[in-house]
Amino acid sequence: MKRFITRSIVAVSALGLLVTSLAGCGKKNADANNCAVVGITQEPGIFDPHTVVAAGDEEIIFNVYEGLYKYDHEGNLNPCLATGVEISADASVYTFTIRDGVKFHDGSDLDASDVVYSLKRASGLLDGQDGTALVSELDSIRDVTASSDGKVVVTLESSNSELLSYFTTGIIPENYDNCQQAPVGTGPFKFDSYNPGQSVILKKNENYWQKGLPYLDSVTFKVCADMDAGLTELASGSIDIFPYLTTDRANQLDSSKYNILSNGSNMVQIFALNNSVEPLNDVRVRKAINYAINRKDIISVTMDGAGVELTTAMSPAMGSYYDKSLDGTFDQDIEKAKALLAEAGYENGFDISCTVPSSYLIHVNTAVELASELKAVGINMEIKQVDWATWLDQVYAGRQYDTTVIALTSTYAPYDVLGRYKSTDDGNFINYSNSTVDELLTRIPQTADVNERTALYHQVLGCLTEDACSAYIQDPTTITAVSTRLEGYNVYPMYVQDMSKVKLAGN
Amino acid sequence: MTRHIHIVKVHLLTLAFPTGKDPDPKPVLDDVDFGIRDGEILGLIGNSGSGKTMTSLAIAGLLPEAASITSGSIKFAGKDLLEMDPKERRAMLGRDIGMIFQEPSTALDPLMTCGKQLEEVLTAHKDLKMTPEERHKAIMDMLETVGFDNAEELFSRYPHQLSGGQRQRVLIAGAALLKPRLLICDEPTSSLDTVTTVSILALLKDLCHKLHITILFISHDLSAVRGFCDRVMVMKDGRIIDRDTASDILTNPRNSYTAELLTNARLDTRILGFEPATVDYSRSPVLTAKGITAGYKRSLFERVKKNGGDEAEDKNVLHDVSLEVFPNEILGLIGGSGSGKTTLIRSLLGLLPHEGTVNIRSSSTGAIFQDPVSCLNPAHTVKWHLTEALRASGKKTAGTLKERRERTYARITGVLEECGLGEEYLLRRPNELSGGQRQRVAIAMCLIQEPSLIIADEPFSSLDASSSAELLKIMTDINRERNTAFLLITHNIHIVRKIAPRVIVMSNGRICEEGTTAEVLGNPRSEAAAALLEAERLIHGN
Amino acid sequence: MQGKAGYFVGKLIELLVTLLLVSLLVFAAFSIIPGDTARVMLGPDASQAQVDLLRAELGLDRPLVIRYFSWLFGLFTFNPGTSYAYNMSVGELIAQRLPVTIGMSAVAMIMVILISYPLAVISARKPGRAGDQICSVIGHILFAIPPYVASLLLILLASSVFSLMTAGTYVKPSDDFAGYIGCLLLPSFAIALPKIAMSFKFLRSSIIEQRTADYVRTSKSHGLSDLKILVRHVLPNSNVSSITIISIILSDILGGSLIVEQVFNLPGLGRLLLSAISRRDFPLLSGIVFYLAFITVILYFISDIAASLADPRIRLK
Amino acid sequence: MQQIKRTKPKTYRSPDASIFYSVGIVLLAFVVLTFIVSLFATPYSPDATDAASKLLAPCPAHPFGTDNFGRDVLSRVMSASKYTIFISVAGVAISLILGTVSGIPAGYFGGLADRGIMLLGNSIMCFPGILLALVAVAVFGASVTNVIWALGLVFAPTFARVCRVGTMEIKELDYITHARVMGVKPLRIMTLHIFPNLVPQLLPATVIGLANMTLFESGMSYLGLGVQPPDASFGKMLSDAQAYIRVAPWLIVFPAMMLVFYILGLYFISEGLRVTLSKGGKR
Repeated sequence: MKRFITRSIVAVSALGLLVTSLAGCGKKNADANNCAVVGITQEPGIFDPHTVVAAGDEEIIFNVYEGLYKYDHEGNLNPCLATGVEISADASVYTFTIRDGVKFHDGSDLDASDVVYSLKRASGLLDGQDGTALVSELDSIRDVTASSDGKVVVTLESSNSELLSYFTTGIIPENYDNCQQAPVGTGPFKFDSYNPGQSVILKKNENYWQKGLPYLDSVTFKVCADMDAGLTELASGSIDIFPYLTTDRANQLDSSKYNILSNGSNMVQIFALNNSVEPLNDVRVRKAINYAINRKDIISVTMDGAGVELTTAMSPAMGSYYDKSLDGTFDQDIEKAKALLAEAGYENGFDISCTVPSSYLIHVNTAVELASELKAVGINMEIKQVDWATWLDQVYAGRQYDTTVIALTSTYAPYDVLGRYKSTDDGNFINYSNSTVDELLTRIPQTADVNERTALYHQVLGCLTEDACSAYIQDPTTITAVSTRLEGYNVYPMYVQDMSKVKLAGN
Repeated sequence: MTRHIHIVKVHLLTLAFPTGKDPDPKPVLDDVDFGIRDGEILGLIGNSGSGKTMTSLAIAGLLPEAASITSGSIKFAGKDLLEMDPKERRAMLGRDIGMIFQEPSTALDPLMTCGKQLEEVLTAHKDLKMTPEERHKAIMDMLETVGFDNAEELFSRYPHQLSGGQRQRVLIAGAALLKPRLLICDEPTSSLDTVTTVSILALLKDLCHKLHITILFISHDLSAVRGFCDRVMVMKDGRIIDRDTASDILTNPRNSYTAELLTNARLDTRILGFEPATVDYSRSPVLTAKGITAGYKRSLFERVKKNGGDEAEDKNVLHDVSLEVFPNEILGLIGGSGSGKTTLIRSLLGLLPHEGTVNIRSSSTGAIFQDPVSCLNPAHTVKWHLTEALRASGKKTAGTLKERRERTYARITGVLEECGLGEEYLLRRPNELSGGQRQRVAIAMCLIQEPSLIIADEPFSSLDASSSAELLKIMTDINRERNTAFLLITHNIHIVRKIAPRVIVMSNGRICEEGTTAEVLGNPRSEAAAALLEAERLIHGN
Repeated sequence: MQGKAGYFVGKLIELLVTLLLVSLLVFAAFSIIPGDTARVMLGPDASQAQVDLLRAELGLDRPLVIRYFSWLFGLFTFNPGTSYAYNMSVGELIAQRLPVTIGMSAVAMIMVILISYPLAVISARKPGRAGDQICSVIGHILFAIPPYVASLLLILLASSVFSLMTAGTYVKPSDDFAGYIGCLLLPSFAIALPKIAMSFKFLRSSIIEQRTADYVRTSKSHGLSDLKILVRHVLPNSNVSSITIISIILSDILGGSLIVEQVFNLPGLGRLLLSAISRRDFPLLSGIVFYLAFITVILYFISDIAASLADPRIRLK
Repeated sequence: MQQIKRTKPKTYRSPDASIFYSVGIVLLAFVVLTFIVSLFATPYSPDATDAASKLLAPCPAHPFGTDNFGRDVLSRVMSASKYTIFISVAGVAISLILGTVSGIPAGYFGGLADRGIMLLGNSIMCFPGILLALVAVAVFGASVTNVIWALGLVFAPTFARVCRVGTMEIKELDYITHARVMGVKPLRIMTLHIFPNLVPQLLPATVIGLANMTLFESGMSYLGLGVQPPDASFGKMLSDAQAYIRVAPWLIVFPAMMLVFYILGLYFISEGLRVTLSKGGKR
């Protein structure tokens, strides 16, 4: 019995410990002074600014590396490490003036040779590289040289008026090749440490060229398994900033502790229709699908209304490149959808499948709502969840699917958004093929005049809509919860977290 | 302290198991009234359910929680036990009242050495205030008293390393350690073989005389009390219906129930009429076994584990055994436990790998085993068993399905009747049959295969006398009418004497004596045979 | 002594073969499921050329069989390989996550024992009484609640009722050991709940069964008190029969921790495992699976040994 | 002269099997009835979304409320019972078949075959179920079938163990020896002589298996590997509902209630079976 009594005592004291330590738990991160914790849902992995492709990596290193130009949170492309650029009339030579007084994290000064090295590395022109550009968009660079007056001259293979937005590529010190392990840039924060699966910690860059910035001493990017895990962490106060929430989840948060920011994400959520499979190869069927769906309901169900309806391949956040005249083309019209289906010979509907990546709840939910809506016109859609790797392999790279739901991300470059609709593009996973569009997309980079280019973009968008190449659904609003203890956080319409202007509230 | 003639006085004791549904059930003990005299051995006899165990538990104070004593009193040395504080009563256990039970195999904690368990008897009674050395000495003395030469070694042994008889001795040592005035023995010998039974009874008697311990001896077998008890009481349905001195009851029962118990106990009176077939020893034998040597083959794993264990394991091994069974013959095979009888049977039946040759003339050999509980498959009906046996014999008959079915049915009912069971048993399952009936079905299963030889391994050992008698009758009938030979393994010498013309005695894995029954049992040459006969004589008084 | 050694060697060989078989199964599974490591690492926006470059860099262009054998070879030289996705040694990655998984399992196991054992003893002393019945029914209900639902309810309860915050706060044991245990308590409790029910049920019936054993009657007749019989005979005997169930519970807990850490957002092996699967990181995945299998097999191994130590019959049977 | 003395009045006996059965059957009947009704009709279509009426609290029109798609939770619970029951029953059937087919010969023949089968079983038990589910998805395609196969495979070793141990005990009994002496072939011994006697041990294991499968399936759903949307199982509904635990608790309450009823019902019945069988064994 003695043993039993001992055990009971241990049990009781363990319970006591439970309560006391639970009380202790909550305090841990809240009093961290002049630091911020950002929740991220994608595991970072690559810190080399030139090999980085995954959006999840970019959102962190945005604070570490800087390019010659840099976007701000309103989508404006501003000079950064360059003070300006001169573009030749045929848009084949770019000449950058380099900013003075910029120091790398390792203490060295930025000069033209660093820029030349970085750009060459990114475009695959260094000795020992096989010519494949690390940043594929910079493939068209023929040479990078430093001029005698400290300027950097970039010569292109052919004229390309759309290239400036890719000079946001990070600049690293000359001959530095260890960016993956020890990133060195010029950004407001220095790379400190990376715990795989847990966190990335950045420290303040004391010598940042923009005086007074940044405010915070350190920033921790903490990996959360998914949105709901992040939500729980938010609720428990262990993270300060968490982007990519949905409205209904954001609404569960205590409004005295968190400000909810929302902003267009410049993403394009697409109900992708594989243009090369029966019966989706019939434009009437694709149009019927476009008419059958109710984008407003989908946004209501998946984002709790926080999204912008899309009828075409571009978000209205793209400003003038976006063609407003296409708005409302595909407002829900069940009768029209049925008529189109009947015309195509499918008056009794048909069966298709929708392969969605299970890790993205919003896409899975969209598919569920789509399936329910399509049933009304007789289309039976079966949902197949696959994991992300399978999706990439089978759907994106293999193009073995009927339909899928995914969001296409992009920078502010309109060519980025529309380039994939070229029939030969790697990213053309919907197998769209239209010779007019191909031709237009070849012409655009050679066109120097902005207005002319805009017109051409509008033409492309028109073709895409005319062909109903897929069903575009929404530009989901990015909803970010920011602790009320912080201020100055700006939501970018891109997949980045700019921490440089964030500071403690009241300071 | 005043001496009481009666050390225990049970006065009009009534005991029942009331439940929520039935608050006033039929009593299990009904006005039981008796006394145990100081220094005597009192036998308490009755069939299972007669209330003899409840009586003993009531005296010891170990009744199940659901039991409720509704009236009466129990006095021990003048003190009313039922008035006592439970703590006080518990203190009496082990010190004033000792108890031993039926099943020695499970009565010791398997995780504790014998010595530790004996020591607990001493440590449980805190007022003894013995030093560890004193305790050790007391235990050693008692172990020697109960007949262990190697007391030191036994002290550190675990129960599973001991034989049944040794365990019972350890238990007796535990019960007698504090020299209690009363020792309650609840069927202490019923799971032991005759030779061991005799020695245990001798030990108990010895304790009674040497240590002046009064014994309440409980048994279902009247013959076991012969020459052991001073007085005997017979219980039935919770009442004591007869009481007398042992010799009077055994020789001259006054009560009809007692008389019936007595007849049951004496199997021999019933089997007198059973005549086995005459045997022609010139015919070629149905079974010839030559030079059988066998042991339990162990896997590498077990062998590895066994290293460093005890060597006694190698006992169950056969050494060069040869035997023949002739047609029509009932061959008796006797031997003490561990003599290798069962190993021999398993080798003969081809169930064990062995050296030597076994030659069985007929294709089918029937077998009946000891345990009536597991001899039939509990999942199936009698009919299924017989059909399965018929099917396994491989004897196919022609005809349509219906004809064959009818023929099968006829054969099944035929053999069943031969074994004394009617058609109504066909659809019963084993748990609806008594032990004797199950053994009969097992025989029927053999018969349906029309074997020339049936090997019966201790078929009577778990049956009561009347069932055994019926089974024997069936066996002799089969032997006569079907000319089926039997190889009958048993430890019951009575049966062998009555029905087997020839007998083989086994000991330590060898055949130590072989010959006609009259010769071997009349004038045993081997030690083993002599020991068996002596034990038999002591218990059954032949 | 030689016998014991042989026994261990036999068990050890069995263990190794099991582990080999497990790694082979993982390998087979990997060759079946679609997905390209390099593509997952680079995301959809990478060009095929970039993907091919990375594939060559990681050695993914070699046939799977060769990759498996080189991995296996590495294992024999105590080098479990380098993770593709994290570009770190697998051993290091696992070591980082171990404190969570092992700690959570250990705390959960302690909870199971500390809670179920006394309850079972109390329940079994008076089987059928109201207290026992209530315990049994609650046990059954606990059994019926999936651990992740329990986790959610616990989080909700902790945050709303007691206004304690727990989820996601992970403290390294090297920083603050009490804090480390503290942040593991709630998730451990969520895993432990159904196992408490299971172990309670088993222990209770085992104790009840042992209490009716013949040797208990013998001990009673020797004058031992109920308590002494319980402590010296009944509990040791029911412990022996519980060893197997305890090892099963332990491996269940290990498995359960993989899901629960997801809900509580703790950096344990489960998330690493999921991430290894979703990133098609073969060295990492096989490393983790191998490791978990190793622990499981070792657990069974230890329970075998423990059983043979606790029960003298097993040694000689 | 003597007062009537009662030693500890006690009226309790170990609970009757019938109590377990009646509680178990009532609970299970509730779930099964829901399932049967759902085969013919549900108040609403369980998959029909309605953005206008999402996340409604329980009300007369939607007694169990609606979910984030505006789907009727009652209808979904009803149709979920179908998948839950189907998956658990089919999964148990598969593991039962695999378990007996491997476990009985392993126990009966022993030796190398036994070693091999047990080794494979242990390996499967060490193998992460999630990975197995992924493989099943890859091999069989995303459907309920793959869930069932994965579950069947994951749980087969448990049954194999029960069968193996049971067979090892039974094969030593006289009636099996007798059958061998009679010349019955091993296959027949295993199927007709041994298997029926394993049923008492397999029954409770099967019932517990049903419950465990339900739990495991919900765990798989939680990781997106179980039932595919828009179909639902109790487990999937629970995992979907967790995001709304603060705003729409009814999403978690009703499926959880059904799940608990189902599992509790199964447990009570298995408990009843255990009592019945253990009594039958003693007779």
